[in-house]
Amino acid sequence: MAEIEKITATPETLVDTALGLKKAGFTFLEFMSAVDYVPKNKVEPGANRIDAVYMLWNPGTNEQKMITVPLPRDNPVVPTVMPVWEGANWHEREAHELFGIDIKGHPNLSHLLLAEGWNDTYPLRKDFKVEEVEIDWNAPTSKLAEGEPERVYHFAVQHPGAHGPMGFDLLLDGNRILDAESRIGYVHRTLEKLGEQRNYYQNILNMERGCIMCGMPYIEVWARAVEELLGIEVPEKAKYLRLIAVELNRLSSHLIWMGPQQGGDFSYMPVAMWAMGDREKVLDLLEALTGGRITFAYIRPGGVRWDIPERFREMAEKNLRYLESRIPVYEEMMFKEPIVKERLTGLGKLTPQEAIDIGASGPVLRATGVAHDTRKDAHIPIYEDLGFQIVTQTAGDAWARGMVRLGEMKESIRLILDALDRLPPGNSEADLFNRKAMPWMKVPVGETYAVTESCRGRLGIHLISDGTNTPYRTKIRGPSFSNMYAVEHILKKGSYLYDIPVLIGSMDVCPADMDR
Amino acid sequence: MGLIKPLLYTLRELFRKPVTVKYPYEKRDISPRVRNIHTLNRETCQHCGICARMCPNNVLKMKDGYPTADYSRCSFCGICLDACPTGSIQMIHTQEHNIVRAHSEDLYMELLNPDGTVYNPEVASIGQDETNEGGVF
Amino acid sequence: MTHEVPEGVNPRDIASVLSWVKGSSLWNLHFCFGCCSTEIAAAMMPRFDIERFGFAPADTPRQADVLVANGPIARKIVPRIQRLWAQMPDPKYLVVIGACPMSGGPYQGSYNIVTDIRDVLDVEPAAFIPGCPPNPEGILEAFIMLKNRIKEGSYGRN
Amino acid sequence: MCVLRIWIGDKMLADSLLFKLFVFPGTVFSLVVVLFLFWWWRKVGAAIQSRYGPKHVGPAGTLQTIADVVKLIAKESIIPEKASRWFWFMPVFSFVLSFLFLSLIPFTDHWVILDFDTSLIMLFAVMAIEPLLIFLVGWASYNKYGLAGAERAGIQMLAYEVFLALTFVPIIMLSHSWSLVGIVYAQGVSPTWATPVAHTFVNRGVWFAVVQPLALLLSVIAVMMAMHIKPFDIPDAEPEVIYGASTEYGGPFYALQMLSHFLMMFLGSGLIVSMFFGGWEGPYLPHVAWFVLKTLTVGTTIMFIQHSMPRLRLSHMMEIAWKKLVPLAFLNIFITLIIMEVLGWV
Repeated sequence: MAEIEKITATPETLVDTALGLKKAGFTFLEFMSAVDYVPKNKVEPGANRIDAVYMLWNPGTNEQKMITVPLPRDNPVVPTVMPVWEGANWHEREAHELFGIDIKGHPNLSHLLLAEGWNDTYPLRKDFKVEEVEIDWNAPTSKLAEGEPERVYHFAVQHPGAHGPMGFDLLLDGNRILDAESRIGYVHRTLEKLGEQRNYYQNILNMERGCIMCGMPYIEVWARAVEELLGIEVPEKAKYLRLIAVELNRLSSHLIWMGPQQGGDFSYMPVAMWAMGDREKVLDLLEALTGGRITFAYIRPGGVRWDIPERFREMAEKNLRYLESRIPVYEEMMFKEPIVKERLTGLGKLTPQEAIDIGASGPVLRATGVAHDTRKDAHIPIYEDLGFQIVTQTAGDAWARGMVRLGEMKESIRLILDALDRLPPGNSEADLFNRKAMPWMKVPVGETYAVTESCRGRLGIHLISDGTNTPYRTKIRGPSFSNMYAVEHILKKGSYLYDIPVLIGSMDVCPADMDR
Repeated sequence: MGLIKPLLYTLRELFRKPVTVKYPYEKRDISPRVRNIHTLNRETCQHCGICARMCPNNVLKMKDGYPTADYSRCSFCGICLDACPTGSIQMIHTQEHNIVRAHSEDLYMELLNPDGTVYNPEVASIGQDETNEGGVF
Repeated sequence: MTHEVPEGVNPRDIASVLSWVKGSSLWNLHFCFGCCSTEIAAAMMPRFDIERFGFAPADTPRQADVLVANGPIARKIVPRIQRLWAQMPDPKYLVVIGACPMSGGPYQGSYNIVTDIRDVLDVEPAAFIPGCPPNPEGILEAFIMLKNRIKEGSYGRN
Repeated sequence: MCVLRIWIGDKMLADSLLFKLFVFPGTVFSLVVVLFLFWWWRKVGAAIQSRYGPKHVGPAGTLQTIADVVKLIAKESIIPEKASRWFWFMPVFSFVLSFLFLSLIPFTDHWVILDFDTSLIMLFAVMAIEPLLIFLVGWASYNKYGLAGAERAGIQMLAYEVFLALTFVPIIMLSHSWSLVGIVYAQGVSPTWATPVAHTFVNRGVWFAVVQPLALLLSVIAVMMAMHIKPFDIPDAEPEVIYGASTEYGGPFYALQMLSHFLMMFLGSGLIVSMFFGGWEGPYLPHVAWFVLKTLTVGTTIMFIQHSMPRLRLSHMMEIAWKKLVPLAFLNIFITLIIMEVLGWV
């Protein structure tokens, strides 16, 4: 991967530049964030500014462009780009609270990831000190709850239908939703800051915990970003093993989605339980390959940790063929069952235009008929060799999203078995440098953006290295962040209380992935 | 018809044997790659402390020249294994080594011997049953 | 013999019966805030099925007996944990699963993580099970340890 | 005025009202049945989900539900500060009400606590009060989700109440009786007791399950709706309104609600058995045993459906009830009328 193409703008020209780029085909805003350069930094010594960063993607040509807006550190102000890309909303709120960038014209700049009463300290700035943080615990939970807290329904945190510690503050009229505001950030573990505190090798640990249900794509994209900066090529076999590991993890994640998440939304216990039971077959494979069930520490920069175990091929054949035979059962039980079908069809409809504007990706985007899968678009190794097919649906509703995931499961099973058949001989790790020196490796100054398709959508890591053994800045684009915004977008269009769990479930939002 | 077919599937399931592994009474096969507790070969250990420095969670601390582990912090990632220059530190899994403790102080312990027995500075090793002290079974 | 004979339970001694009963019917609060919650889900589901011992999920704190601390404690979630704990009726128990609630686990050193659940709740947990996340067998063992401690009377108010 | 007569035997204690109220089929027996049903419910669910369910507490887990109930009763009972002072009263009242339901179900024509000519009407009345009580339970708890669940219970009552009544009309037409005992007699079941109540009925000599399959289907649906059984457990849908009306209720209150829920489930099955499966009729075994066996079979079927179905959406449930089930119930009445006319069964 080459250098990222950068376009410099000023706060005054930002919106025009953005509009121009959008007309030129850069319709997808991956993230908006910032990089803090303090004078003693080693990337650009002496620089004293904050760069607001807008990462754009052209779905047509698969080009990547980045708008940087240099701002003074003491009073950074940029205008909002929400009129251009609606999905910029939450990214700008995040940049506001983490970097202290003031967004002019933004409708709601209350805290998103941090606690509601967090004072004016900006954690991702380089001169941030934890001791200065003070939190006002009596702050209202959301802007909605400011006026009449008695009227607000808190569909959040512990609510069994909220799929984890996240949710909404709702204004209801009977079962009809008048207004909704998301409450997220309950598992904000500050992976971006931790990434800057630990060295490249230690980061294997926390990068993998980016998503609780599919950590493997996270660590795969992290390893690839580091390798790009180091300029090393991993052996062919390692690429195959990475693919196997990632796709196994995708299977297990989609099975969780099928079972306790989407099935659990209707208390559809047979599906929920069977899916978790079948997931164990996948976890057995993952355990044999990596030694972990949820977190693996398997992929590391330079290759993978272990070669394939003995008799793995037979075990995979047996377990995955069984899983393949179960997929028609799930199709019958989930997607042809009239009650479920009635609940899913037409729910949370997104048009392709809306989905791209919001920045929704993954099965959510593909369900609207847009055939974009980063595995194919970004030429992730091996996928094209194995004849990877993008699964799409056209309806754009919850049912279509489910069918996309079901199709992806079939595709994953095929990919894993094909990859195992064609597994090349050789090393599973690059022997370009001393393996034992890896923990202390220094990475040359540079900047890269690596993307992959996690189970939930387009996952990217923007990595800036300053020549030491710790990254200068790691920005993670968690796909659930934008997908959750899509949920709020749909709820605001008018929805019902009983649709919320199904809607969150159909977006497959992972709170850990969202909060990072 | 769509309503009936799921009922047939569930009816079929009703007469099948559950997939449950009755855990404390029977145990499933666990892959040898599972990492559940550290072992340390004290003969080859060079007392360099690299494992302790490299550990992202500050689990390992050097005591009398050997690393000791505070399992309340451990993520079982195995970075210490990669960092060890001599390969003295390893992680194993046996069913008996599921660490469950009633008190957090008990989580701070010496690394096991390579054969999975408890390390004791005075005696070379004690019997297997002692490893379960504080555990359930 | 796979069913638990209520050992040490004397039918004439109400207290021993009660402690056996409390240990045999532990409902944990359905409250997920970390990776370990997926393993708790796995422990409830067919392969491990902790309902065999009477451990079941409860969806509201009013009906729950056990709070399972299963994830990193971000500052934003602290008041919610305290509130949920206060909403649970006595006797209530705390089980700590995974590295995060004991020490911050992989996130120690972060600006948003409280490193010890005991700073938040002021309760001594009944069982600690390290792991990131621990496997479902470990979670089951933690519950059985809690059960045994309640039976012995070495934990919790009876 | 209704003819309310209670039979009191001359000698046996078992014949006295007190025995019937407190031992069989009253409190003691129903508690045992409820505890068994709760355990059985969990076992059936677990079997469908390919796991064991309660297993290690007592032989095959049979002590599990006893442990659960005793634990719940032993727990602290929290009454929220802002809750109504009737907070504790509602679950107790709904538990007592389910015993009123119990007293109307004929285990045999001897083992029935209340028997009179129009007991079916009283039964409808009791079934109509139950959701109102759930509404009050939710209202008393001063919880937003409790109120949302209560609201849903009210909405659901609107959905099922009409076609529940319509479903039973053909049975009443066929049997010419408004009494449950009379309906059982009308299915060709011979009286086991010299009945002091002059039951009017026409003996058709056949179980109504055979002649009225559509009514059987509809009444099973209606009973499931009335008892809030999945797919109709919309008032206490966990992912949507937590536990609905009982969100704030824990400890002993929740134990009472749980018990009354399973008791109602048992009685609902009993109602279907009396209406369609010839009540206590059966060879070899005692009549009461037949009734309980049949009821448990119907109950197990309901449990099976409950465990293998997803939950309906609220609006979808209303749609099904009013656009499909009510017309079907009317259709059934007309078909029955025509058939009765043709066969000269009037």
